[in-house]
Amino acid sequence: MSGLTRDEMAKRLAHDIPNGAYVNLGIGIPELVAKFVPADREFIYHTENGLLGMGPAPKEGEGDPELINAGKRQVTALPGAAYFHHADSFSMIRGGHLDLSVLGALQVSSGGDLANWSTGGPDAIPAVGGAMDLVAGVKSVYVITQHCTKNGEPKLVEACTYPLTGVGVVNRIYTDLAVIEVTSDGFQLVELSPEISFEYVQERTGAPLLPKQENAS
Amino acid sequence: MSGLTRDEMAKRLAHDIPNGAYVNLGIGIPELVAKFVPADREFIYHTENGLLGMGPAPKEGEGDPELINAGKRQVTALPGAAYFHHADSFSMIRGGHLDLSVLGALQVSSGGDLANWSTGGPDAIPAVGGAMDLVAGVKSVYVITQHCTKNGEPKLVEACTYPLTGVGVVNRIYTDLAVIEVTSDGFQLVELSPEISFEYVQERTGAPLLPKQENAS
Amino acid sequence: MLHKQIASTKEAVADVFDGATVMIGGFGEAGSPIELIHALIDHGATNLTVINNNTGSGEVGLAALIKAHRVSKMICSYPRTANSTVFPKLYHDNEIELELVPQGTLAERIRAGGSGIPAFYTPTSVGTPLGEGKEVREIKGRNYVLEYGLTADFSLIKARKADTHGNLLYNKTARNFSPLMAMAGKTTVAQVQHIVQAGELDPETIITPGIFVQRVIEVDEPLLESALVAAGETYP
Amino acid sequence: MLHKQIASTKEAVADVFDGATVMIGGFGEAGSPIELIHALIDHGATNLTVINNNTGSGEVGLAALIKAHRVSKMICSYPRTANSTVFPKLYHDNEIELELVPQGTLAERIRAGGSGIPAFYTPTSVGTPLGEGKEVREIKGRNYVLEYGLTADFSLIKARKADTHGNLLYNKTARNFSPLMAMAGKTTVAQVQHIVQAGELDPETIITPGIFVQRVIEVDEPLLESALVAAGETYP
Repeated sequence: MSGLTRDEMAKRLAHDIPNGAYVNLGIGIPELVAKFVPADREFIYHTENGLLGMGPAPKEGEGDPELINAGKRQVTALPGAAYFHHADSFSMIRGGHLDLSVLGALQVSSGGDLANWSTGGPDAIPAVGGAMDLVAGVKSVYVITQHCTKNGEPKLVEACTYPLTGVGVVNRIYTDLAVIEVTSDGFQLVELSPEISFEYVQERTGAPLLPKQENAS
Repeated sequence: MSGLTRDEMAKRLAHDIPNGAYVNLGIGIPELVAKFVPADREFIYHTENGLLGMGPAPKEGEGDPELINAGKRQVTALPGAAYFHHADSFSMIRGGHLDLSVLGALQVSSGGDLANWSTGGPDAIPAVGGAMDLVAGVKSVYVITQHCTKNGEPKLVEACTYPLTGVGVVNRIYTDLAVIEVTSDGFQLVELSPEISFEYVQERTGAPLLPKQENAS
Repeated sequence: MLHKQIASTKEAVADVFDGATVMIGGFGEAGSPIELIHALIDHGATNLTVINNNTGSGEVGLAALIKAHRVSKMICSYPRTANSTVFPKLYHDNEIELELVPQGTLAERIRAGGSGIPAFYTPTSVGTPLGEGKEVREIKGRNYVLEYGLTADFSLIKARKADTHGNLLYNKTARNFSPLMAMAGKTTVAQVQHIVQAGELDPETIITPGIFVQRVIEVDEPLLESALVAAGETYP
Repeated sequence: MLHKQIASTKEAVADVFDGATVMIGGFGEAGSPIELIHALIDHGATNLTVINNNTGSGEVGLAALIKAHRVSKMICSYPRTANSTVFPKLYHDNEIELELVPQGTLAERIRAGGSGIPAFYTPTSVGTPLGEGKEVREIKGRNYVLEYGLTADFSLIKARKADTHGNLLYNKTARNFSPLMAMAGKTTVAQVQHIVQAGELDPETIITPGIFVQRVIEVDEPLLESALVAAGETYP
């Protein structure tokens, strides 16, 4: 039982984004989502450093070091794009104008708390970027992450031990093992990855996992 | 003893504006100031409805009803002009970026309080526009007004009886009779209009008027 | 695949409900979306709270909406302008409520509402009747009043040009409150003179990014309020 | 008759004083006014508080300023980027202070400072370590933290084009914080690739109106931070 690859996780998440959505993709696995726009849908990608209508990386030699994404990698601007300054960009975020924020995670609690910016270690240089603004303002927050750490520790927990990014902000979690909704009752299974059992996921989850609702789509 | 005409008052005020100043002119007598830019100086006029670099009224038939000033009269845009929205416009005002606001007055107190937006009468429709923002934010506030009302009542008073626009905000007052500075000691004469005596001005002023300082320029 | 273009002004305002808060762009006639306002009159929604810098002039556009008794409350900075007779009459007759807000505070409250900022402090109105009853706070030795963000169920605005993504360009000082209202409206409807394909506008020059605009409707030759007023026109 | 054009980067930063607060535009290298920063290093002002989204990379530009021990405090959102080694070392050695601010709060605090708004409430950071010690207020059932505006003695920014009135246009995502910093700086210095005469820029497209800019200096072929870092360059 190996679960989904990172690309498969990204594709699964992209499947749940409605047509016309305005989406901000965090750095790392979230960036992969842009590779999997379902047929007949168009998503508008926002990057918090001042661009709506972000496109893929430029061809070799055609990039502009002043056209970058939040991860400071070169990107392109699609037809219909707009540039703006940082205050306007975060007005979009904080003001609830973006439909979806896709973020990575260190930990997610069953109450939807997210920890994704610092391990809190004494030697760590704290760096938060725009993550706290995204979770505070965007209509939906989807986390995409490996179900467990490299050491096999669960990332989905009762309560986060790392410093929080936001309280009660995560709506859904897409992992290699499952899609899980954060409900008022805690983690609820939406879908298991192929060949993955409920028990297998529960064993690797640090809080109770509610079974899939029979009537849920 | 007739004192200055409105045009002469405006010209006198314009004489005190430094080169390169960013200036907002209120509606009425303040608008006349734009006619009297001293030689070798350039003022940049701001109108709070979204234009820096405002020029004079357009020639007959050449105006655009969507290029207007705060008084809703057609104007022009000079070379170097910029358009912006209302929040940016009032960031300029509130943020202390404008050098001078020239306003009319119903009353000015010896402490620099200004009343210029409402007589407070029960039948009056209250209307404030941008006056409260201008006096709260602009570096210097000059009032240009007739020294007395049409009924001969003083407009320069101990304490305003009309609703205030701002508290302790007026720096200088230009009237038909005199130029008066508002100091921590109250009204101080800067200059008498030709053929006008100190006593004549004091009689028409509702608070003590300090004589001109000998060393003042 | 973005479907922001609406076929008619009627359709563009069809879901405005009784009791809605509606921001209407414009400073006087400059930027006033007169065709959308007339469609709103035809539509019939009533008990509206309207946010605009003024209260209209003559008996067309915003003044006609007020005259039709559709507006229970106005939030504005300057309800008294040339040829403004409709609002003063209803105000004196206690048939319409007025919340008077300094112009810069009005602009900032709208921007705050659209930016997820629920409240802010400002020096404007401190010590005046418009600051009365408001929380005052001293910060670094100066007093400020607390003001709250404004949002709207609908924002009706006018622009010069849109693309199919809803990106907007304005005309001169007709820009005024509209980019802010676009941010603060849950549903923002823009009437524009021209709609072009996405990609035809320079992304460096966009004033309102399309994310703030839900509907665009082409009105290629918009009526001019001052011309209608001068001609003694009324609406409907 | 406006004299905003300065002849040299040296002259442009000549009055930056010890202990000054300096905002520096840019998001990573995009929009970083590297020539102005190098002039500031040459100038020698020290004990600076610097506001920038990051802390520079390699040993040029902002990182070089930090390495030269001219910065006593950084206010930023993300002090940890690729090739960023100078800041971490000084931070671990307790030789530089860090005020970590969420990126959107940082942007809004700078805009507020430039707009005469001394403080505002925001939902960002509520319940997190970065909200600790801050005043929390419930507004309409949700909690917000109080944040204060930021201003600077000097803002050093980079733009694509200026006119002689100081109106600025930017390049793509190099715009980022610079229009806000221009508003918040008591003295704003813009290095630009081209200066044109007033009237040559379309007034509809100006991003930073000239009132926010006190000095412009032409640097027609600015250095590229990433290229310098890749080449192992250091400054001075």
